Amino acid sequence: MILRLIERAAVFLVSLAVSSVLVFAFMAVLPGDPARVALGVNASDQAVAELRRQFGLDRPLPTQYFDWLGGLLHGDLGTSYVSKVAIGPQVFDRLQVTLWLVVAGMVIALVVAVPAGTVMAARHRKVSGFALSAVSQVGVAVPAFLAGILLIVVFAVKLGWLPANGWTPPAQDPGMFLKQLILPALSLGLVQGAVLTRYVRSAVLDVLREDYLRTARAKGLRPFQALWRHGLRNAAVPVVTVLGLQLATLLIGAVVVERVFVIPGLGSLLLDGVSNRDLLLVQDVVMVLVLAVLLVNFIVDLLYVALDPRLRTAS
Amino acid sequence: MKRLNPSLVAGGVIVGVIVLMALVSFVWTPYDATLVTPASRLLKPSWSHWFGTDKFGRDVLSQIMVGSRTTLFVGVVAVGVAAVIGVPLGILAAMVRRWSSEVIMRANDLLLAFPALLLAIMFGAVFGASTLTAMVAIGIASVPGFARVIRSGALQVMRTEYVLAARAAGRRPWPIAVRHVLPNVTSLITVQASVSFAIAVLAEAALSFLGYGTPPPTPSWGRMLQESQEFLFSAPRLAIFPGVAIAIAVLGFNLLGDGLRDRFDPKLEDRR
Amino acid sequence: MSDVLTVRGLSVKVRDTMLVSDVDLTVGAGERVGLIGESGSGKSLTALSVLGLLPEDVHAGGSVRLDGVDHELIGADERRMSRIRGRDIAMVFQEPMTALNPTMRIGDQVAEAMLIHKTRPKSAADAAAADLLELVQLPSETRRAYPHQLSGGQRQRVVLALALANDPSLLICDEPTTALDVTVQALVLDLIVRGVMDRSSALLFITHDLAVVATVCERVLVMYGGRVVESGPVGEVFTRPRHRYTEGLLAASDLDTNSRRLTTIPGNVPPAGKFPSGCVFRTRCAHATALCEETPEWSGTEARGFACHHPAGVADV
Amino acid sequence: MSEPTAIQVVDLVRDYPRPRTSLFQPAPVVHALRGVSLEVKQGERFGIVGESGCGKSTLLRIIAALDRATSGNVIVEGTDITRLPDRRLRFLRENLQLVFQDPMSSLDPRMRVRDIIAEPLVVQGHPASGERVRELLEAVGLSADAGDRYPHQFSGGQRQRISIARALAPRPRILIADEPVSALDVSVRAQVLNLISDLVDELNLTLVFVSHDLSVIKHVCDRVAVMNAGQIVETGYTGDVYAAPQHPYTQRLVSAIPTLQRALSGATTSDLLAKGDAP
Amino acid sequence: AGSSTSGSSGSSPGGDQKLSIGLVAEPASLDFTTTDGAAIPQLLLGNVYETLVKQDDSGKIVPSLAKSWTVSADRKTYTFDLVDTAKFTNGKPFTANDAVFSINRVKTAWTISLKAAMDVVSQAKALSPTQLQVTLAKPSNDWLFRMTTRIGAMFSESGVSALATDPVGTGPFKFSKWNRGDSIVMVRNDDYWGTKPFFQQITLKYFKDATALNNALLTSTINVIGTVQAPEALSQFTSNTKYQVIEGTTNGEVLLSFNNSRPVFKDIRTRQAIRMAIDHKALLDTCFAGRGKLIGSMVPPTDPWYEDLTGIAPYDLAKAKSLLQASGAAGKTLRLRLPTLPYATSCGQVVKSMLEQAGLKVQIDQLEFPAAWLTTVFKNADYDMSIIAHVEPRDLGAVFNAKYYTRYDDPTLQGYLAAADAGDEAAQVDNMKKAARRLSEQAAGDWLFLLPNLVVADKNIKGLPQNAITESFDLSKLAR
Ligand SMILES: Nc1ncnc2c1ncn2[C@@H]1O[C@H](COP(=O)(O)OP(=O)(O)OP(=O)(O)O)[C@@H](O)[C@H]1O
Ligand SMILES: Nc1ncnc2c1ncn2[C@@H]1O[C@H](COP(=O)(O)OP(=O)(O)OP(=O)(O)O)[C@@H](O)[C@H]1O
Ligand SMILES: [Mg+2]
Ligand SMILES: [Mg+2]
Ligand code: NI
Repeated sequence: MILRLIERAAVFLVSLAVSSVLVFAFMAVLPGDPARVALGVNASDQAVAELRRQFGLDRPLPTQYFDWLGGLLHGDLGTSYVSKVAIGPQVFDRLQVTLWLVVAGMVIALVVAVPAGTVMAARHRKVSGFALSAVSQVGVAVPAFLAGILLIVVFAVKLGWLPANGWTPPAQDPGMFLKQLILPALSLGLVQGAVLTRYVRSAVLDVLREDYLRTARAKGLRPFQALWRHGLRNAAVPVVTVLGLQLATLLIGAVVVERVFVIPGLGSLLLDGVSNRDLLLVQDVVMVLVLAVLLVNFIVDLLYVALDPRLRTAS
Repeated sequence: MKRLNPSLVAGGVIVGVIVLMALVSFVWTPYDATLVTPASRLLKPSWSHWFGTDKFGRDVLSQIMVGSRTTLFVGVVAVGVAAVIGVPLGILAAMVRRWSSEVIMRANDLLLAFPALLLAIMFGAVFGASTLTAMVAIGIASVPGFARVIRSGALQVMRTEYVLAARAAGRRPWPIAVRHVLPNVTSLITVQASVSFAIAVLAEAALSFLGYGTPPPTPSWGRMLQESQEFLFSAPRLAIFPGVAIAIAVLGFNLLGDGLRDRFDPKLEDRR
Repeated sequence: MSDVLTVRGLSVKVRDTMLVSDVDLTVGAGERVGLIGESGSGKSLTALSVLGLLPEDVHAGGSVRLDGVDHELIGADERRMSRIRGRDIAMVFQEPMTALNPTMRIGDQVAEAMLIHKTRPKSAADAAAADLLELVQLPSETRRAYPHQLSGGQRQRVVLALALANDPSLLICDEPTTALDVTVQALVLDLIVRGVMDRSSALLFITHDLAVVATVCERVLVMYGGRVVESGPVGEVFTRPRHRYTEGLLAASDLDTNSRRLTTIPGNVPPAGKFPSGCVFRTRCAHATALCEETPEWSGTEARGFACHHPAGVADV
Repeated sequence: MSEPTAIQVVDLVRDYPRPRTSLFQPAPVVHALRGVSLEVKQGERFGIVGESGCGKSTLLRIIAALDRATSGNVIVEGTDITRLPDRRLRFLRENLQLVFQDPMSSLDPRMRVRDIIAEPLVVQGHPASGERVRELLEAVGLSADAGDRYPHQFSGGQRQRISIARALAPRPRILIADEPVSALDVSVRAQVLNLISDLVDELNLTLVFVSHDLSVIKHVCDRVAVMNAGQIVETGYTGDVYAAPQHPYTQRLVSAIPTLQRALSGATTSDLLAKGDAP
Repeated sequence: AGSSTSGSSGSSPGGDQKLSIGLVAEPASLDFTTTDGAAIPQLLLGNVYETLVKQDDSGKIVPSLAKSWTVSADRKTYTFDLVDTAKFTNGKPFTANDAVFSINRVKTAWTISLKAAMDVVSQAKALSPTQLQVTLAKPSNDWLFRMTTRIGAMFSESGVSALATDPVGTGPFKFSKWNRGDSIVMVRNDDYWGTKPFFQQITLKYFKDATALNNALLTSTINVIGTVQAPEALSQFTSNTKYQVIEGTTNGEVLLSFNNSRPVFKDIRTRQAIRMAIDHKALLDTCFAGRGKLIGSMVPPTDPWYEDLTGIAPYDLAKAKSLLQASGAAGKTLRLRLPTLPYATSCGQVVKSMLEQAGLKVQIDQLEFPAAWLTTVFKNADYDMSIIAHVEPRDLGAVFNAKYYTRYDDPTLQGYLAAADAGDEAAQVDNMKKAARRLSEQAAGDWLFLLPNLVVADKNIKGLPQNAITESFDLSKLAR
């Protein structure tokens, strides 16, 4: 088990290293000169060259890469070419915002998906199961931003129950924070929940077909009891995988919802960075996203071990 | 003994209608989908314009019809890219030695760290926003899914006795991959393809919304939805038609995928 | 001697396909009854109908009564059935590798059988589980193990322990040793027989292996195409078979013939729903005549009888 | 006994690596074969019996050059194939063919029966005439139109016939059968065993027949090797081994086999357990 | 936002009242000396930084930090009398030395292209702490005008160390807090030398999405929409008595630019045909909901030399067709490379459709704005046509010259412009009129329309600007 841990950790670190090279290389080929964008329309060529020197863009690429990497390792994400402020704190702030959103969305998704998926699977031949299934199919088909727009129209503009957009940090005004969190979290959570429901359903269906569930019922457990005591933990393994992948896509997928609800998250920072050609910022944000995704994968790997004793003993 | 599978039928019908719509739009649409006619802007649905017109006076129905081409194009490119890279990769990973397979799958997993939208935005920035670049990006992001599914399918095939028999008959690895492995993972490919198709359609809509998707004046459901935003209160139908079209298309491909999966699922098949 | 299990006119259908028809079956207290037949003959469905665990879509009709239970088992609701399952009727399935929950410790799975029916208090259940595992000759560490750490034979013994936990009045075993090696099979069979004899439980033993059924059981029913074609004491049925199918089966399994060629039953077992009308065996029977297009009546008693128009053992030239 | 040797196996060892459990110790191995030696004469019917996991299939795979030995040698008709590269195995592919256990997974479900049977011919560059395929189908007792159908349209026994037809296609001299009847029903088992027997006689084949069922081996084979945990513990004429097993393992094996005769004469389950040794 | 009863700063006009304004483009930095774009001066000019002179609502140049000024007879020397009560927010008083420092710093430390307007200054010196003298190398009417824009902003010598994050000026507001990606908070400068603003705190919230901006006002998250981006959605406010809608003019000429260095555009008939093929009224109706003003040249109505020139190239499809036939451009494909801006995307589609009816083929490319568009169209002039609003004031001369992306090389035009810059006021007006007319007649580009100044606010907000003709969004006059 320790070995598995070490192996996973090694894979994690190597992936991280390779990603950093990929990200850096990608940024290096991005057209559009950050210096020119920063200087604007009709800046002179000397001024641009001067600024490139200031940013260190005139150095050979490997030097730039290792400087950047060295900074990252010390937690120094550098200074933005455009806004000239330190990138680290900004990324950290935005990441927090996105994490709130994603985690809240994920919680909603789970709260929706686990019971709904289970019922759908257990009753998949019954009308109730079929109806739920149809609802979830439609849910999967709705883009998150469309759900967001609809929620705004109904709950904010027409009913006036909740704010249409905006963001308040929880420390500043917890009440406002919650109010503003509800709609975006719902629009992420309901759509993701619908997707997750399908996976929960198929995982539970698989489990329902397992022999050990028949054994459990032969012992005298009723179908739902058997599912609860013997099925869910086994069904959790494939669901956790999907959850990990979803969390990863949500980190960036939230950008659309951030746009609809005017939330200053990591995704909008990335979009701004791209359009301002704030290359270093973009590079840092992408790296942070990749780190987050890899971290989630790593945690999912560890969760498997917790869930499935077969992975625990090597023999 | 094969029962009619409702998902498969519903999915097939929806997808069929979309394909038909796209084909018809090549030869006929009620109006020229890109012709701006200021005189007839923002008309309500009527006999002459079934779905009404948009702010440019363009016929919404015609745009939806032509837009279905974009939707199919999007899916075909994304799924094509994903399948062309992912399928051989998956089969390769199943056939090579253990450590090389490990390396392939790790590299594949690494790609998972770059979600579709992120790749699309980055590609859009490098190569300019266009449907093609966006979809190549979505396709690349769908490679890991394909490779994983195909690999596990191919591994199962490689363990079967008919592969052993083929080897005993003297077949070399590559012919085995082509003659035995590939045909036996086609069901997996179809299922994965229709699911990826749905994902690509959604991604195109999201990208169009962010301004990284299909550029004008090519009609696209995603962009129609985005353009309709300022009319959300004055002419909500402009959002409803493309919104519903996207949802139905995604639904269709998802249903098709589900139906195909049920049909090919060996666990369900054993009650012949 | 009272009958523990009484099955009358049992039929099993999936949609419009008849899978099992008109099965009568009784098992007396302490009696060991075998059910044999080739793959697809409906043995498992018969057993599952008794337990009420048929797969979705598959429905049973007829009557199943259990001694000490005042209601019909067919069509009883889940609540009532779950009280009977595991306490009055226990079952051991064919596939030991998948019959246990992979994420739960062995000891807990065995103890659970008692906790569900509250036949032991929680404090005593663990100790009882240990005793049961000892009974099936597993070392005491097994309690803390997970299923994947055990071999197939060991797992099947765990399943047996679990089935015996509440001293059921009827134990059903569905091909419990088909997946096991002969040496392991010998041990498991012995444990089953000793388990039911110690508890004077009735045993319904399903297998397709004639020799096994002859070793384990006192009485045997032969199934073919979803019907019981012959029944009687083991010694009688296997020495003087009356139904032509039983006869053919005995001949085909006799590997001790001196000639290289074995006697065979021509043709294949048809798939479910494709059996001929009338005598289900007539398409493969050398003695079949036009008469066989009518369903043969049961001849003899329930304890010893057969359903064939041209039975073996009488002048049949 | 002056028949030439068809297959000779000398001190064959096969270790499979397992995933590492510790960074500091070498990866553990499964010893699937621990020094197996045997000799099969031409025209002989040779049985190998042993319980699940004892290494029977591994041994067959190495003999058929579908797997590589860790050490030891396999000599088929005088040629040491142990270290021959794949492309030099053509003679082996033509002379030695296999029949597998699982009638479900041994035929490619996406191929027509005709193509399945013709596959060895096509691969080995023989003209795969419809004539030959029909001939083979007939030889295994299937009608000629069976060639147009797909494997799932056949029953287990029929599929096993197709498997046999495929194995016979290149006119091999050695037929290796890995538990060909274990998955079949008794009545069908008899048909397939008869077929194999007939074909071996007719075509003068050398047969290597693997089974976990000693009764089947006893019926089919002249000589038998008893395997246990990667080793051969006893070899001899089947009648002798069955009647008077020498090795304790063989003794246990023989006594554990339930038979009708013994049962009808009153044997109980406890008689199946060989006295005196714990499992 | 609402008034509170706590009277902590009761002496100030509006107590501690707060206001929230929704805007579109968030600045990337607070330093407009090195970062281009309209967002920073919109926020800071006039609010945090002040200039010596400024434009009033009608476009006239009026005193600000300079109480008065005189111009020498040769029109080369300007003498400014400065106010003596102004103070920077870092506590330093504003003196003529600061003015000299600020003017010289434009030439030395600024990097944005607009700094070129200061090149004409040959010397700036402090005659006394309250008197400043600036000497120009040649007479220039434009220079004084440019002093009302960002390059005229007055900095403190000791306040330029962190321009990007900590601006120091003499204005009525102080920069307080920046929640990046969301909003910027300004607070009243209670030491301001002039009339103190009403609001104690004004938050500028930035919305990338026009619909979100509207929703924010509808749900009272903000009180004012500074610039309406989705004119179609205005109806929901005009029909609601809770809101006021202000419609005025700006300096933003939406220009359909031609790359005049391309062979097809060398022929004046092609250019004229394009202008005539476009039905400007219909275009404005379709892509900007009819809001905005039709102009026939590069001059907004608020400039003194404005004339209605829309009659020079009236919509005439038949004539356009025949002109295109004559010039041989008919059937050719032109690349219309649009920046990813909502109005450009909208209008581009209309332009394409109209030009195709006249017999041209138009291929639309979208280029990400700003980065890709700036490089491709603006810097490399790799385009045939493009659409962008030129929002700088009095930018006729800057836009139409051979070095600019329009590649419009016209000595006659340059002659008019030079004369206008050097002459007296009357000569300036006269020559500028000639220049504007020349542009229109030569069809150097097509002016699709003038962006309107569209402001929506809660009914009770006062002091909102009718026209947006300066670079700044003046917060100091706002009141409730
Ligand atoms: N859920 C089901 N739906 C349709 N047919 C079924 C279903 N379950 C079983 N059958 C069919 O019913 C017939 C009897 O099945 P059953 O499992 O009782 O056979 P069996 O005698 O136990 O065979 P085996 O020896 O293979 O276990 C078979 O032909 C089988 O295909
Ligand atoms: N590719 C492999 N990798 C690792 N271990 C293997 C591999 N193939 C076989 N083994 C192991 O080698 C041992 C012998 O396997 P083999 O398949 O030869 O047994 P067998 O006698 O044919 O069993 P069965 O009767 O179940 O077919 C087993 O313990 C098996 O787990
Ligand atoms: Mg069964
Ligand atoms: Mg084997
Ligand atoms: Ni008969």
